[in-house]
Amino acid sequence: MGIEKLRIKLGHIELKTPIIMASGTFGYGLEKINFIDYKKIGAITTKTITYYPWEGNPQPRIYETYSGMINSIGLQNPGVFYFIKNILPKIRKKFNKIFVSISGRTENEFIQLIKIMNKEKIDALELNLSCPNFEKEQKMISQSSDLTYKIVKKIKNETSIPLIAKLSPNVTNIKEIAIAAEEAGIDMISVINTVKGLCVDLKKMKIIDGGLSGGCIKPIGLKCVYDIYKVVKIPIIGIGGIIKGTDAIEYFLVGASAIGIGSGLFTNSQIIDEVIKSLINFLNKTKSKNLKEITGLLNEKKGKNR
Amino acid sequence: MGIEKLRIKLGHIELKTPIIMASGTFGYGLEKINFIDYKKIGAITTKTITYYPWEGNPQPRIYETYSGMINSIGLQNPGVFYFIKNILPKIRKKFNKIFVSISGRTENEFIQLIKIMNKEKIDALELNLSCPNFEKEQKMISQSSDLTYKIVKKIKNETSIPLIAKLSPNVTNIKEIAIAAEEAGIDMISVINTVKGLCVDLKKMKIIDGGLSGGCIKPIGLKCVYDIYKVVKIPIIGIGGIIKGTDAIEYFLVGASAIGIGSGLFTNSQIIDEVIKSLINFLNKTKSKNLKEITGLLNEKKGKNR
Amino acid sequence: MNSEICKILKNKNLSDDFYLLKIENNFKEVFLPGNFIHIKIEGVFLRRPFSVAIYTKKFIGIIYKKIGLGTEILSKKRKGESLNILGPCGNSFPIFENKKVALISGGTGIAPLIFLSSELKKRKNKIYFFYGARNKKLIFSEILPSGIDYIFSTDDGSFGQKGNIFDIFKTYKDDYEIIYAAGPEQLLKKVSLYSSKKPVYISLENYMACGMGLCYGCVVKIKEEGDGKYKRVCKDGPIFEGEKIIWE
Amino acid sequence: MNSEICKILKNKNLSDDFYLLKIENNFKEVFLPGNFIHIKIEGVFLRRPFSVAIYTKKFIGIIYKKIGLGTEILSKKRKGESLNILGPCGNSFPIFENKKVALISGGTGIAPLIFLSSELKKRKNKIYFFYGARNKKLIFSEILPSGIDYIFSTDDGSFGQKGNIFDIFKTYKDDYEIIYAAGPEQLLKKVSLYSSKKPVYISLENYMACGMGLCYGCVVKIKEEGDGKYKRVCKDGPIFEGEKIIWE
Ligand SMILES: Cc1cc2nc3c(=O)[nH]c(=O)nc-3n(C[C@H](O)[C@H](O)[C@H](O)COP(=O)(O)OP(=O)(O)OC[C@H]3O[C@@H](n4cnc5c(N)ncnc54)[C@H](O)[C@@H]3O)c2cc1C
Ligand SMILES: Cc1cc2nc3c(=O)[nH]c(=O)nc-3n(C[C@H](O)[C@H](O)[C@H](O)COP(=O)(O)OP(=O)(O)OC[C@H]3O[C@@H](n4cnc5c(N)ncnc54)[C@H](O)[C@@H]3O)c2cc1C
Ligand SMILES: Cc1cc2nc3c(=O)[nH]c(=O)nc-3n(C[C@H](O)[C@H](O)[C@H](O)COP(=O)(O)O)c2cc1C
Ligand SMILES: Cc1cc2nc3c(=O)[nH]c(=O)nc-3n(C[C@H](O)[C@H](O)[C@H](O)COP(=O)(O)O)c2cc1C
Ligand code: FES
Ligand code: FES
Repeated sequence: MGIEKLRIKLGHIELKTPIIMASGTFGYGLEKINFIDYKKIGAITTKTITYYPWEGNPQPRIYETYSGMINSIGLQNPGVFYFIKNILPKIRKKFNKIFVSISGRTENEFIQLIKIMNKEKIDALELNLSCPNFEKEQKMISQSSDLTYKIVKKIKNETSIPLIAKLSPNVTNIKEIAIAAEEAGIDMISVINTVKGLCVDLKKMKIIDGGLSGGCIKPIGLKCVYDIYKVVKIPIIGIGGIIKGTDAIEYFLVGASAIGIGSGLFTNSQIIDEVIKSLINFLNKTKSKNLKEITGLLNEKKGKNR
Repeated sequence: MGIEKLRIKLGHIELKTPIIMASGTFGYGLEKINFIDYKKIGAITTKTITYYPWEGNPQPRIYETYSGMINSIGLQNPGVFYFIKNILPKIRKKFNKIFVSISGRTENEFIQLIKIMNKEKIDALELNLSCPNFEKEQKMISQSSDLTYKIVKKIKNETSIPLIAKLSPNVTNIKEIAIAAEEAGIDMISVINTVKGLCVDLKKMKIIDGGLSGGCIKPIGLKCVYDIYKVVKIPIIGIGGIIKGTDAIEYFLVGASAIGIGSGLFTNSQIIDEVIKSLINFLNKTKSKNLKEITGLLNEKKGKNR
Repeated sequence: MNSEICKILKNKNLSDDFYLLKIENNFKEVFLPGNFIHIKIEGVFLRRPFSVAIYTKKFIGIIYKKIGLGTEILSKKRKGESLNILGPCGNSFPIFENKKVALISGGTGIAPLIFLSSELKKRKNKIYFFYGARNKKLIFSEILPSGIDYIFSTDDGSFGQKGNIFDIFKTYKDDYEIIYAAGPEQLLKKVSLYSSKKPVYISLENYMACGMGLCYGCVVKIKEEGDGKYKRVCKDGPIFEGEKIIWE
Repeated sequence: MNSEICKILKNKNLSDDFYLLKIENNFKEVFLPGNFIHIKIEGVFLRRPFSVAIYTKKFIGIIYKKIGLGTEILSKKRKGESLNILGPCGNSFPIFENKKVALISGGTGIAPLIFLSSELKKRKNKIYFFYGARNKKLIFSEILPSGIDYIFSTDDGSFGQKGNIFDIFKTYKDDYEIIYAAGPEQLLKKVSLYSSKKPVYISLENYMACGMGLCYGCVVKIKEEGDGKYKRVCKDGPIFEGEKIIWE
């Protein structure tokens, strides 16, 4: 089939395929879904885990938009202790590679989480730096290059687990944030988290203020990967609006080393198979040996040593 | 018909309808389009005019996305002198209210433009503050609250024509920018300009790096209007992804006093009629006397004195 | 749960804005009353959930109401076209034997209760089916199982008794051992708050994104220790015990 | 230009991925050869432009090739369904009388040249119609006007001469007074650069957004004083004099 061509390395992590299930859109991967071929999934990213259990936001939590959706789930999760005891062992049985997404409202919460996770065998920690009101700041960590640098640096000192910084697109200059994360020692970047958006439910006369995802945000995700690729050396996981097989190719061409599937699975149950097929076809058509060869192909930076 | 209910006032400017044709998506309004009822248009905003003639960007300039499009037209225009001599008189014959969009690469260019426009009878000047590399900065004016304040203030001192600041959504915190513009004396705000986005044309193996518009960005536009409404007193013109009649209602409910139609006209030739119809229906259904009554209805700020 | 491409066998207007859609049953899995299917309709982003109303080895039938863009596009699909469908989704109604039960449906709530009633009948339950609709045209007698006692009500009195089905239900002697209800949230809330002495099972209809228990978008607050807990309607539901719901 | 809802009268596969679409002509405006229509296809955001191939008071016909999502959706539309259409769009081919003219078409370029040839015929021009296609199946002889000299070529030699239509054209004695061409950009470029002694009119196919001259998305660079100037293909074109184009 050629699927072996799709093996990739993200730093020292070897993945059988470049498909990573994005945080929050695949739960903990434990639902019984017969139409998914789990062998085709390179890694799962868990729903974001916090130190304390979080209840999440009240209804309404979702609303449809043109080619996408808004969600305001909030970080509903049972807390790290429950997660480690009752959920993580089950994930291990089902997935080859596990990325655990974590978030904290304070630096201290992050450090506590890291210390706990240090004792677990997992493949990477994804830092969800898009928690709205970090400490007393009226912004997310990833909305400030100083905060990003500071938090990543602190965490890096506490752990040897590979770290991924998940960035928000809601910034004036995403390059600055990516550079700050890289300088602080992050191992990988994943972009994008959802885009700030709002919907009006005219029937119920309610607003849903949350994060936009789905096909509609693909051009925003591609632009972020494209910009970040120019300024960092570490691998980029491209996420946002991959709803068809060929969408994944586009992310590689502008600079991604792997891709994340989020709400694409909600609208297209065949998305994983389609991505695998499209990537293999593209490699064959362009006579490329592996995905690394096409990463950044349409980015002016390609060619310069990485 | 009830269309007289749709009269609005933007500061001192009275418009017969709240529909404003957005800059760059209606040219100079001079094409012969029989299916548009020009009486239903409240005002036209011209394609952005610069001091010198601008050639615009090379092809490819447009590409379709999920529920939207990317454009990288650049500010192709014949320059202000040609505009005033050959185009403005024709626009006057066709439109009741004329908003002229202007932009400059330097403060000086802006001031020169204002001085020239001061001699013309127009209803408002829209400052397109989304020109990419302003002076030596690597950003747009509207990506910095300092720059926004400074430029708006300078311009305000030079003219008595009502001023609109057209803001970019590509910022960490749109509220700061809106506040800066208001403090500097701007009369109105229009949001949003296009969202930074990128497309890959897999057939031609080319990228199109530009601005995203269309239905896909509606939640982003609504969110910006919603946020800005909370912090300013001046009227907001809501723009972004209005492709159906009911989309316009949503903008009013979160805080807009008028709305702009951009690429919606490309996909839906009936959009102007639909907006008029939807607004009248909504006013009737909710027993509202005019649009002012529904502006901000779903925004917590509504009720507080404006 | 699986994802199958199913041919449309029938898509007919029942009356007003109500439709009956029959699709090939290509699923290996068995469906139970209360389960729903999650339909991909090209032209809208998210799938649309519909309760299974009729279920045989050969086909699956749903009854849907045209209320927005998705159902409008669906209503234009013709026999022979195909749909991508996820199913079976969600949990199912608990079913007992030899009981006296009441079924209360309003509007599209009729759909899951038709499937339920035919299963209840097989288990020798004595069924009182309270069926409320706007008017006579929305009483779809041709698809109702036989051998069941129906009590009809319409808003305009054009068929059965005039009035709201819950009000009618209350005028009957209440010696049912179990109550099942489906339909508008207001109806479900009233039925749930009505009696705490006997079990009430209701079918909830929250907005859904994944429909597979992955996203936590469709949750409802359920009574538990503390403030209660959000449960997923698509996975832990859509069938819940009425008294456990924390109504907003 | 107007916007009309037009019923589909016919939408048939001609062969391979080529289709003929006939719609009611509900336009008050008159269409000229070279004009295009801008079709709204539900499911894609932007309209799709197609040259008018056949034009009568009753109907308008286009010939289209299925190449992507838009044309795929279009190909599934059936007789009786309706489409929202803008037209007439763009300028038209200049038409003279009593001339000896060559028409050169490759691929879908056949469409505008069919309409053009029937008008040229009325004005008593002597027409040499060079018609290139991939293979025999893509020579749609049933819709070609009669009374015109055709020179066919196919890539595989299955009909007419074997080879590229432009190469075939060059082997003929060139005493045409005017040349018209439509089809792939490479063909148009070659024809345009071929001769500067006689007028060459070509039909360009740039990506379009508005199709009404509003957005400046579809521009092509035209020779003028200085560096040249961007002109709108949808409004100032799609027909241009070949020698004026600055090819990229
Ligand atoms: C478990 C379950 C079973 C259902 N069974 C039936 C049934 O048997 N028959 C029937 O007619 N309807 C049923 N519904 C409701 C049905 O899913 C909605 O009417 C339908 O999704 C509306 O789609 P639309 O595009 O036409 O409406 P729109 O209002 O345009 O849809 C906009 C968005 O709102 C959501 N939405 C709107 N109304 C509802 C609703 N009442 N419940 C959930 N989501 C909604 C849509 O999914 C979509 O995301 C059921 C819903 C659920 C959750
Ligand atoms: C003035 C004019 C006349 C045309 N006449 C014909 C005709 O008679 N017959 C015919 O088959 N085709 C014609 N075309 C090309 C036709 O418009 C495209 O093939 C069609 O838009 C492709 O749509 P799609 O969704 O199937 O392809 P996709 O590739 O999926 O479309 C993606 C985007 O690219 C654009 N696009 C893709 N290819 C072209 C192209 N070659 N030209 C312009 N835009 C393109 C689409 O409009 C869309 O915005 C004409 C184009 C123009 C500009
Ligand atoms: C319902 C939902 C829940 C999400 N939850 C999380 C989360 O807990 N942590 C996180 O980092 N991202 C979360 N995301 C963001 C996704 O991981 C992804 O970055 C985003 O949806 C864009 O990708 P998409 O367009 O493919 O969905 C969530 C997205 C959705 C739609
Ligand atoms: C083709 C095109 C050209 C545009 N040109 C300008 C411009 O010259 N000046 C400006 O301020 N905005 C310009 N815009 C932005 C629009 O005015 C509008 O803010 C944006 O498209 C969002 O609205 P929409 O989604 O309704 O199109 C342009 C948009 C498009 C699509
Ligand atoms: S809809 Fe995703 S968990 Fe229920
Ligand atoms: S497509 Fe808009 S100007 Fe031609």
